[in-house]
Amino acid sequence: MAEHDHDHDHQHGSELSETQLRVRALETVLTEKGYIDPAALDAIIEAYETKVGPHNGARVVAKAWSDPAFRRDLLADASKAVSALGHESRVGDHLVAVENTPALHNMIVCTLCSCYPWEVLGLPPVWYKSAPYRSRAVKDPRGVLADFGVSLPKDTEIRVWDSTAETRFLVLPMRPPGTDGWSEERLARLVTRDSMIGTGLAKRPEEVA
Amino acid sequence: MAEHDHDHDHQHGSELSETQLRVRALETVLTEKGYIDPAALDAIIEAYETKVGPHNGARVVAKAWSDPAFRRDLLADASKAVSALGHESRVGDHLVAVENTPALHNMIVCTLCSCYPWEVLGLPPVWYKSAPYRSRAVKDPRGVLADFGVSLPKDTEIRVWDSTAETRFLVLPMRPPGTDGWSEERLARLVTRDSMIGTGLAKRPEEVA
Amino acid sequence: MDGIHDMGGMDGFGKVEPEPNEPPFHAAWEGRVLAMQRAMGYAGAWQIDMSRFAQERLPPQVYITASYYQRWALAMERNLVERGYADAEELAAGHALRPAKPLKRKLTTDVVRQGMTRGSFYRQAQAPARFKPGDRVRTKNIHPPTHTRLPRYARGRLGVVQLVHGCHAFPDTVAIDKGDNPQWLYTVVFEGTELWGAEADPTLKVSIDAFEPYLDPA
Amino acid sequence: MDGIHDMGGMDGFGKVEPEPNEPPFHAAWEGRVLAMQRAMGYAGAWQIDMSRFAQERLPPQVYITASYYQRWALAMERNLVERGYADAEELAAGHALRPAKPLKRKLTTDVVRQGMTRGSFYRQAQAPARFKPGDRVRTKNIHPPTHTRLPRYARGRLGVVQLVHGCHAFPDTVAIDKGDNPQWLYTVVFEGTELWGAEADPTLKVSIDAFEPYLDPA
Repeated sequence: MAEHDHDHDHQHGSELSETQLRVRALETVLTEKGYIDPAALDAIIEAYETKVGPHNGARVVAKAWSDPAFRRDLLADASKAVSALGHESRVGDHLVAVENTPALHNMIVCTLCSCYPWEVLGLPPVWYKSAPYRSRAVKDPRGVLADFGVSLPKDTEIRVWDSTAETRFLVLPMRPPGTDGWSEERLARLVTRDSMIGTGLAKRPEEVA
Repeated sequence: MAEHDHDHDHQHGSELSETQLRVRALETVLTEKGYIDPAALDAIIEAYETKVGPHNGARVVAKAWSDPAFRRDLLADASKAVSALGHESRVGDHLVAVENTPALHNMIVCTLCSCYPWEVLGLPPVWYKSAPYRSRAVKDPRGVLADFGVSLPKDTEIRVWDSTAETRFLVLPMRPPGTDGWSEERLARLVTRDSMIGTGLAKRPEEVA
Repeated sequence: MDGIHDMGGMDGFGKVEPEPNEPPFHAAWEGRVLAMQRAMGYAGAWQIDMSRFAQERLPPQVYITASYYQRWALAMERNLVERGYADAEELAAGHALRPAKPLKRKLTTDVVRQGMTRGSFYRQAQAPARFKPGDRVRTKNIHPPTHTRLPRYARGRLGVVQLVHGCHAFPDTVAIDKGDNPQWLYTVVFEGTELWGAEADPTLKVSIDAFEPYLDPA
Repeated sequence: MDGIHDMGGMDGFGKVEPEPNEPPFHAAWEGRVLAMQRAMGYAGAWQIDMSRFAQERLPPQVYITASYYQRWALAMERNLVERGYADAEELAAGHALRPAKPLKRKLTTDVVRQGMTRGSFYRQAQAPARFKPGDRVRTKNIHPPTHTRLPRYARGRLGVVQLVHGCHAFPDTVAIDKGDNPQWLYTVVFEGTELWGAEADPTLKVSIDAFEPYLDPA
């Protein structure tokens, strides 16, 4: 009856070995049935561990910061613009990029499950999938931002996009000042995962040395 | 991760000994602080185990079935009418009696916690306090009735009273046919707790032999 | 607050399961919890809405996996600590380690034996009632982060006043130590279809008891 | 269904806790679950909304205490059993005990290495779009007992169409094996005060992606 014993999201002890056994049983059944090939599972896991991650999105953002025509294309049709870049993990049909400005801050959530733009950001972090984020983002986004140490001007409009369909959203954060003339590669190092979800801002130049 | 391991309402094993220890610690602290007298706790428990129960409400219902003037008074001001009976556990100011008819069936719930007319019905049963009842009664009362084996005519109006304040509701069930001339004492044996909550009907004469 | 306690209309909890010949308590500690709660209420340690609010603030995972009396016990611990009647160290030790905070009275066996009457929630009206039976009202769409007795499923809904229950202490302020703030209380009836949409059971009507600040004329 | 999964606006879950340098997976089994889900989707065993609906039907106590990948695993077991790809006995035994049910294809390493593209949800429109950007709409107050993507907090609310995303497979029917039933999809924007009442953050706007059957003109 302890109040705080129930947060399994961060619990990796004995219960997980039960889960581990159960998942192993599941995989064995599916393999023996001929539904899946364990080697293909390995390849998927490898892709998410090594290829598909926020660096993909960061590259898109850095290009949008550097190339006005690409920025325009991205905001007009992100699926098309990003596909044209020839990404590792191809994006599907339903990517939408939304742009932060001094007057408007965008934040992405999926209250009903945990929809996330995997193709450009990789796997969602645990907090994105957690009940605190899913429940609060649409009601108290400034409180959520405070949990990330981010404080925005009182009069900035906060726009929360609840991903309730198959559309996926990518936030185009504001380009930090003091980055004139930077290459796309260098700019990409300023682009954090959280800045593309809207729970953070792009790094300042001094933060990346 | 078993799907059905989490229903603690019906779990009375080892976890309860932890709770038992914790509750004992609580009582010791409150007693040592001088806030409570354990003997008074014993007396409260004794009262709920022996004196205050649905037989109190059954007596009220049986009287309303037998005595038209009392029925009128009860429906006009249940607090006053029941207090005048000189009950074991006195009723407070906020009791309301609602009458079932062939056209209207009343059901009582408290969706926000588990408010219940303790003075006339005793302690609420576990199901009344359970999430299934609290969640479904206001939306699918006929489905709830089905769980109790009760089926009402398709055109009966179902009125669910959600006890969201300190008002407490007592359902006056319909008097079963075939009970003409019965004494109040005999009638009271037909009045079940559930019939006064609205999840049941009064018993038929043949059910009490 | 829009907590897990506000479960009216939620799907997925399964069937209602009555227990034949259910005993008053399923374990001795349940009775102790109930009786302690009664005794502390009699002593004036806190009011019922403070106890409800303490339950509502339990982590949702705890709220829906704990039993009813477990929730009461957890809420009591919270109120004891938050209101300075005991501290976490004492609860962990199972002994008083510090002087008591004075309470206005103490429940005795004699008082219990005389029959405990439920307290009255009537309060002196500060203004005439704004609504009368038959009036059409719309509940407000409010989402206070604190205790309220207007359930989510009945917010922003059109209903009709059926009963006027007099003027009562207002749970929304009582629960946060802002006083009785007396308010008129009404039974307001809604069509099932107003609450649950066109597919709802057409024979269903649901009422809540709504304090006047929850209501707008409609 | 009005399940615990529909948690937008619920209070009480506490702070968001980012984990510095979070790894892709916290245990090897998480990756296996993710990959199995992908492989079974590729094989055509079920569609994503069937998987979501299976999660939503988990007991609420399980839903909010299980981790994300635990929920996926539990939902996968449900879909396997309900759709006849495996039975409970096989899952318990950890071995196939009966012949397989045919699937349309099997995910191979080569396919993965070529880069898996996310499937398209565009479908042929059955009618012209009813709304255009700038149109005022009111979401319906619907409470289907089955899967829907209209969250509770955004039902019966006044909003404005911002984007038209084309015509998409309709999750409400897909999830219950009633087909794609293509519907126009819109981003609809609401003022925070429309959703959360007068006390809401005045700088807040929230949008959902709403299928046409969720919307009425306003």
